[in-house]
Amino acid sequence: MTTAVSYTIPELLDRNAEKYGDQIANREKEFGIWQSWTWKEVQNQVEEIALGYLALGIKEGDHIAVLGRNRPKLYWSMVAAQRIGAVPVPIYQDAVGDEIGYVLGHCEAVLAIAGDQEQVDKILEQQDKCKSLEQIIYLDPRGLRNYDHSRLHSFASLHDAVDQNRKKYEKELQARQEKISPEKICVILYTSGTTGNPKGVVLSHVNIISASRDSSEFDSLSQKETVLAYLPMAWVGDFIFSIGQAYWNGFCVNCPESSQTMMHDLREIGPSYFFAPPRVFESLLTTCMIRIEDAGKIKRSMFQYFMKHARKVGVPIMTGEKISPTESLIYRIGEILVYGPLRNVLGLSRVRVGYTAGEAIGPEIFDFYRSIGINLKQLYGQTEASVFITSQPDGEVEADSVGVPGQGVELRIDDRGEIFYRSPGTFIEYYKNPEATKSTKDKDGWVATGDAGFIDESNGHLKIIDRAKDVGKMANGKLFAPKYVENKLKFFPDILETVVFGNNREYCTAMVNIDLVSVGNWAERNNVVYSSYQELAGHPEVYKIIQNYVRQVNEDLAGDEKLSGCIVKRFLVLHKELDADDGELTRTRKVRRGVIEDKYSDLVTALYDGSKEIHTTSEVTYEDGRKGFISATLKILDV
Amino acid sequence: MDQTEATNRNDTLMDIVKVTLRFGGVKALSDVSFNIQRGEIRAIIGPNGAGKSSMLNVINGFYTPQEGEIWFEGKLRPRLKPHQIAYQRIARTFQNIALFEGMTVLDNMMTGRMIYMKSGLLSQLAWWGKAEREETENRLIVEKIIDFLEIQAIRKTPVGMLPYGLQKRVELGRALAAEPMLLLLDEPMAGMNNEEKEDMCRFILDVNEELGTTIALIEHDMGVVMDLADRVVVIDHGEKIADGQPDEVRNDQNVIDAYLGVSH
Amino acid sequence: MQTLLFALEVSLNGFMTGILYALVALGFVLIFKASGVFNYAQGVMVLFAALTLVGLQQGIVPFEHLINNLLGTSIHGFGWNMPTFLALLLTLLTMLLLAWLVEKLILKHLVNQNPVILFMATIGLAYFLEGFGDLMWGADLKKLDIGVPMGISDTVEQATYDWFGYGFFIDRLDITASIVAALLVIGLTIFSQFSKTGRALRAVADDHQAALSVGISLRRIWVIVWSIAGLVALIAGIFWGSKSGVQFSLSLVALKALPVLMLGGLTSIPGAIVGGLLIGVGEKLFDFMVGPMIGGATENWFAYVVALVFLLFRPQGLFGEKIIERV
Amino acid sequence: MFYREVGEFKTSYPQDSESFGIRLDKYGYYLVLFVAFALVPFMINDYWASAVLVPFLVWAIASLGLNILTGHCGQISLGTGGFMAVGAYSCYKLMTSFPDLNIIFCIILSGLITAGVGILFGIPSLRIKGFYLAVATLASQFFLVWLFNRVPWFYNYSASGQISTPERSVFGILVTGPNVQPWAQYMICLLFAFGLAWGCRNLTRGSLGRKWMATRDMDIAAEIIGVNLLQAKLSAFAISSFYIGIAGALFFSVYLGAVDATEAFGINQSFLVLFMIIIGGLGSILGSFIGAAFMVLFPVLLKNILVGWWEWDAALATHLEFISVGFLIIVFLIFEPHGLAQLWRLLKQKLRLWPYPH
Repeated sequence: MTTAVSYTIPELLDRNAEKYGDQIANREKEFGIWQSWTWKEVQNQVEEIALGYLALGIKEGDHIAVLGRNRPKLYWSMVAAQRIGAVPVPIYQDAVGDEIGYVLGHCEAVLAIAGDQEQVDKILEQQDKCKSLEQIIYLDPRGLRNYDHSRLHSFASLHDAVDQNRKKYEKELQARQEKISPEKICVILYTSGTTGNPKGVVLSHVNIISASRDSSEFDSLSQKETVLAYLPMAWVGDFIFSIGQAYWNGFCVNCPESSQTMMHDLREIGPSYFFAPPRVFESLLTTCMIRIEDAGKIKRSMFQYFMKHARKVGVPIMTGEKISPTESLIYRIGEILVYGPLRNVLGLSRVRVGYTAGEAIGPEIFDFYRSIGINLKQLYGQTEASVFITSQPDGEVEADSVGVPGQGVELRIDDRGEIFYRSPGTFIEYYKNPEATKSTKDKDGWVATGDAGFIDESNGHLKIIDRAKDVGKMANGKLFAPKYVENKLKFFPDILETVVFGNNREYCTAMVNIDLVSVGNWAERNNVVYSSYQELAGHPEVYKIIQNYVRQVNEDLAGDEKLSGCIVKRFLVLHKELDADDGELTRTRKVRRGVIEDKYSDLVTALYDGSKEIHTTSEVTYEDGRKGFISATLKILDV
Repeated sequence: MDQTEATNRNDTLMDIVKVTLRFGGVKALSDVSFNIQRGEIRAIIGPNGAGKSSMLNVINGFYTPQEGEIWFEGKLRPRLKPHQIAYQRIARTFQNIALFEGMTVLDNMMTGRMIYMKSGLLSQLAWWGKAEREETENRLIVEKIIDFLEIQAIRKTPVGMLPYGLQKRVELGRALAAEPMLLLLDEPMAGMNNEEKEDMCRFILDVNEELGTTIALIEHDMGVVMDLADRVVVIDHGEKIADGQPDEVRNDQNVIDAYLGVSH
Repeated sequence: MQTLLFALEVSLNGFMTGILYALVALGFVLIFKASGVFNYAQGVMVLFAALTLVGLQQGIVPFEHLINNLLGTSIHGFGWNMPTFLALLLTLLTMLLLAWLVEKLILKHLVNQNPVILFMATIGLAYFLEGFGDLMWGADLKKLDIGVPMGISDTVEQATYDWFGYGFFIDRLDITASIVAALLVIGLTIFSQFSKTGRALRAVADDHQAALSVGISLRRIWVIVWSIAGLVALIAGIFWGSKSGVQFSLSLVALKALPVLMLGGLTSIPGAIVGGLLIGVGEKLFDFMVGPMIGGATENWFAYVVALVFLLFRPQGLFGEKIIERV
Repeated sequence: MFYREVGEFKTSYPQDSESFGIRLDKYGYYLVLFVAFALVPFMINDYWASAVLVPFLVWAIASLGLNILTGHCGQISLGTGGFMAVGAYSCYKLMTSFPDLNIIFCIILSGLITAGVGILFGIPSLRIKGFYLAVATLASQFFLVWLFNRVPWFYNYSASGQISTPERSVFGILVTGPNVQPWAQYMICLLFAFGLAWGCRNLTRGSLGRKWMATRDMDIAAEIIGVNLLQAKLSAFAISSFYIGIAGALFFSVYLGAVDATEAFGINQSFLVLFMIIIGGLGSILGSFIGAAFMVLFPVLLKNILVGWWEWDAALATHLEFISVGFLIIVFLIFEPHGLAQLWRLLKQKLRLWPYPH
């Protein structure tokens, strides 16, 4: 067992201000340049915000909701909340009003900090759902000039409120700070969950800090790391990286200028420690391949030659295996001509440790990054564990495992294959949800992950098959692992999303979402004319391409005795993109299988009754929240 | 001038009094008078060739009217060159985009701050002292406008490479960079699709509300004018035919007549 | 009285030079009107036409210098003289070919470019032609004689002597040149007013877009105007070459057509002629009266300075259209 | 391909507007400076100095000057030769009238005098535009050369009508006259070229440079924004002439030593400089240098090959030079109106994005 944690996040801040006072703690690209704050400045800023909270009358144990894009001020607001003994509750900034309303109401937030007008509007809209909410603070004043300011404050105005009685608040802050302790609540993070309302995971300072400490040691992170904070602030991963690990190690967290400039900012900052869900790596790779397609013939074949070589020897080199001198030489030439420049344009040249998690990543995608010399690894974790359950140590990386248990993490797999764990990072409870807490975490502290998996005896690595409840049986008794098949299909860049059916049935079928960027590019190159997503999705040539992919996957599956029941016999291409706004995906873009099966029950029936096509109508939600219907006739193809 | 008008002078930013403009024998404007209040959005509308653009050109000094007076900030404006009028903080955009094609978005907008940049030749030659300081100070102001107009991603792109809608936005940015007291917009939405129009409308309203800038604009799209403008002046054949709130103007018989036969 | 008569004689001589200026300027105007191209190479075209004519006439082997150097031979001419008529015809054909090539190889690729770019391209063309002409025919000073009457006109001398008691020295060549130039101007005017091509030409000058939309081929028009400009260059080349020999400096004299143009207005045919005469007479008179006081050879710059000063007050030239700026 | 820009970010505006913002470029720039200042002076010989490097530097200065006027401010000038003559003759008069005045000051003063003349001939630019202006600048070309030829005061009444430079030294090192060392010739030109290029960069990135470019791109809009067009154009004429005047002074005093106005500063020199900036790149400092290098090296190369190796007539080489230059100008205008500098920029862009095509 590791030593107990004796710090809180605010205490780490004080420590850093002392130890690394003049080092940069935060940067944000604003007004065209990277504005920077040292740890000392951050300490002052946080204290100033904390005083502001006191001036607004925030009490100990109050909940403060935070929503907006990644900005230093919002991070400071969270730490400031902890400073006065209040609890920050970050909320997904792209959540629709209802979801925000639910979270605000459920956690009984008294204060909300909003990034801009858009967020303020969403909060105001949901006022009746969160009676406890007394005040709102906003960062960007744009468009808010004419709003009723009786409960609305600008970030800048906090300062004035403090100045009226600074002495008093400073004294109170002192008193409050003395009362916080590592066991107190650090943050409440709402997980979107695949079904039902989000649950508020309550994490203590001990949870966060011990998870951060152990994982930092695991990858020997230091004060010199640089990270880019671009993932949603409400996601546990961002909280651990941008606050937990950053404060533990004292490294610098950078915030991009806007979502459009993210890739550019990534390249400028050049993080040494990088985290992204598979989706990001996927889309990076897709864009990369599309751009290479536009290159001249010579360059393209050069690229392909070296990428082929990298696929052959790149991964072995990464794992430290010996390769022949010729191959090594070719790889080095490739390093100059392709791999190095490619890492440079991707902005990943300086990545020392890269992680992907949240979902399975396609082996091709995973190997692509590793083969060009990026130390990309996988980890397996959850909000309830303060992220880390297992992760891959350097040199022991495989595409289909998720690594070994981290320091202090115990693993157990029950007879049904479900994974259980126990660790210092294990959450306290689900906020105001004892039943859920009880059904997830037993009295000994073991937490059910809901995932099915097994430990590879040869190296002790954990392998994940699927969600435990989603692993089913085919009618003939063979294993049905839809996620596994879906992931295999999604590894083709043309396929954005797919849902596989087959539980208790004779055979498997699939619904496919094409990737508009990738397929659209194909269409352009082949002079295929289309006027809408729907038209492109229904194009016979597109069907043929998808059919080809399904065949390839089937061949793979047929090779594996256990999974041979999952071969996809029939499929269709959906006429609309699955969308989180329609409830078909979670906010982290995981498929909500049940919802889809209900909503498209007519399609599922058609997939199994042998019909060649089906007419269907479905509801869509537009960006502005309006709803509408689209209908289409979909073809169903036998593979 | 009677008593009431005189007392109104405080709220009036610009008063155009009986302006007549002739090109050779042709009268482009005859005896046009109206005023622009501080903080309002004032629309100038009228059928094609009615003299709207000429009116704008008179306001910013590109044309000098043969008769009439222009009062700006309570003072009678003497005859000035266009670049001198820029120093009175009147900025404008153009109907056909008039950006500096060879320069980046940033440089275009920095050029908009010309009137605030006063460093001497030697300082600029050595890039030392005032020149560098001035550059940094003005850059910050321009960057705030870039942020305001949400064009961060293109700040270093040459304007020639931008799509039309963005060019229009950059041109607005260049005018805003001068921190104008009076902003003149010549058909800011011409040639835009609906989405771009909505964006531009929002920006115009934001400029007016957030920055408190007085705006005079020419626009063809009646719907847009009715939404945006506080007051509307209608010009036809170089003469003012109506002036007032959008609703009054819309129901004015003269205006309806003038617009009859014009497809809108 | 004597001085006055002398000045009159100088003016008359200037008048004759002016006609030659006008001829070159005419070539500029034609091309500028029809294609918006300010053809700096017009002067060199004059030189090139004259060179080709002399070369053909004297039986010089094209590129003989180059061939000798390449192959170590020592060719020196064909050893015969070509009949003037044939040489003229071949030269004319060369100028037509040149016009066609210019359109094909240069103008076609520069359509819709900034006029300044086109202007610079014609400077490039001028350089090319200058080098090419010299390479083809040799750079030495050549005497051009195609039988145009030359020498002092006795008739004029006699007549003026009878009238004023002072014989004017007027070169017969100049008289011929004036007559030919006048004929050419009349011919061109008739051509542009009454022929179909001429009308198309004027249409293009007025409005490119409109001309294109009614089906006038811009490229064909360009070949035509460049051909006419070539013809004008040939005629100017003949007279000027006969007068002062064929050599590089010919293109510099032809350059003087530029200020002539400025004075007359870029788009005006009468302007080119009036401008040419004004400059021709002006520079001779100025050199005659002021020159001795300030060092002489004022002809080098007089035309340019006059044009410069004049433009200050009337930027569009004497006959040019007024430029109205719009926003 | 060679660029690794990841992790290069700017935290202040001065940093963001640096001339060589990319690390690799900066290193390249330092390398060039090192070679030019620390290596070349030790390796240079008489041939390289007089045939290549010194004329290259002098023409580069003239190109910088013309590029300010034409490339940045958009005013075409065909009077470069005339302005160089002003620089040369001013320098001569200053050197002979004030023998104690340091040659450096003579050269700078010549630049200033030329700037004054430039303003004078620039006045019409407010009313005259485009080709009209180009032709108007021919007036300065012909008039000025005539002036220096015909007014004996300018050439101190010398019998030949030529001017020739007296010996002058800087810090005890001879820089003008027949006995000058090649490296000294080179160094003085290099110092001027470097300093002027640096100044040019500063001017063109600041508010004055933007005034010029605004005038070039859309003069009416520029005026309405607050650019005083007369001031912008005249300042371009003045500074451009300052550069060209210095080039002329160096051309005469350091490079040739003795000149005759008609031969040294004829209209062909005006074209030569114009071609340099077209081939090098309008509105580009790098382009001025590349263009000058090209136009200096090209004839030398042609001559070396044709006359030196193949033993052709020199006249023939000259004809071929004319043909090739004319041809190249047309080719560049058709295919790359922004010259070699633009090609370089595109190449750099490609390398930065490598392996992506764009």
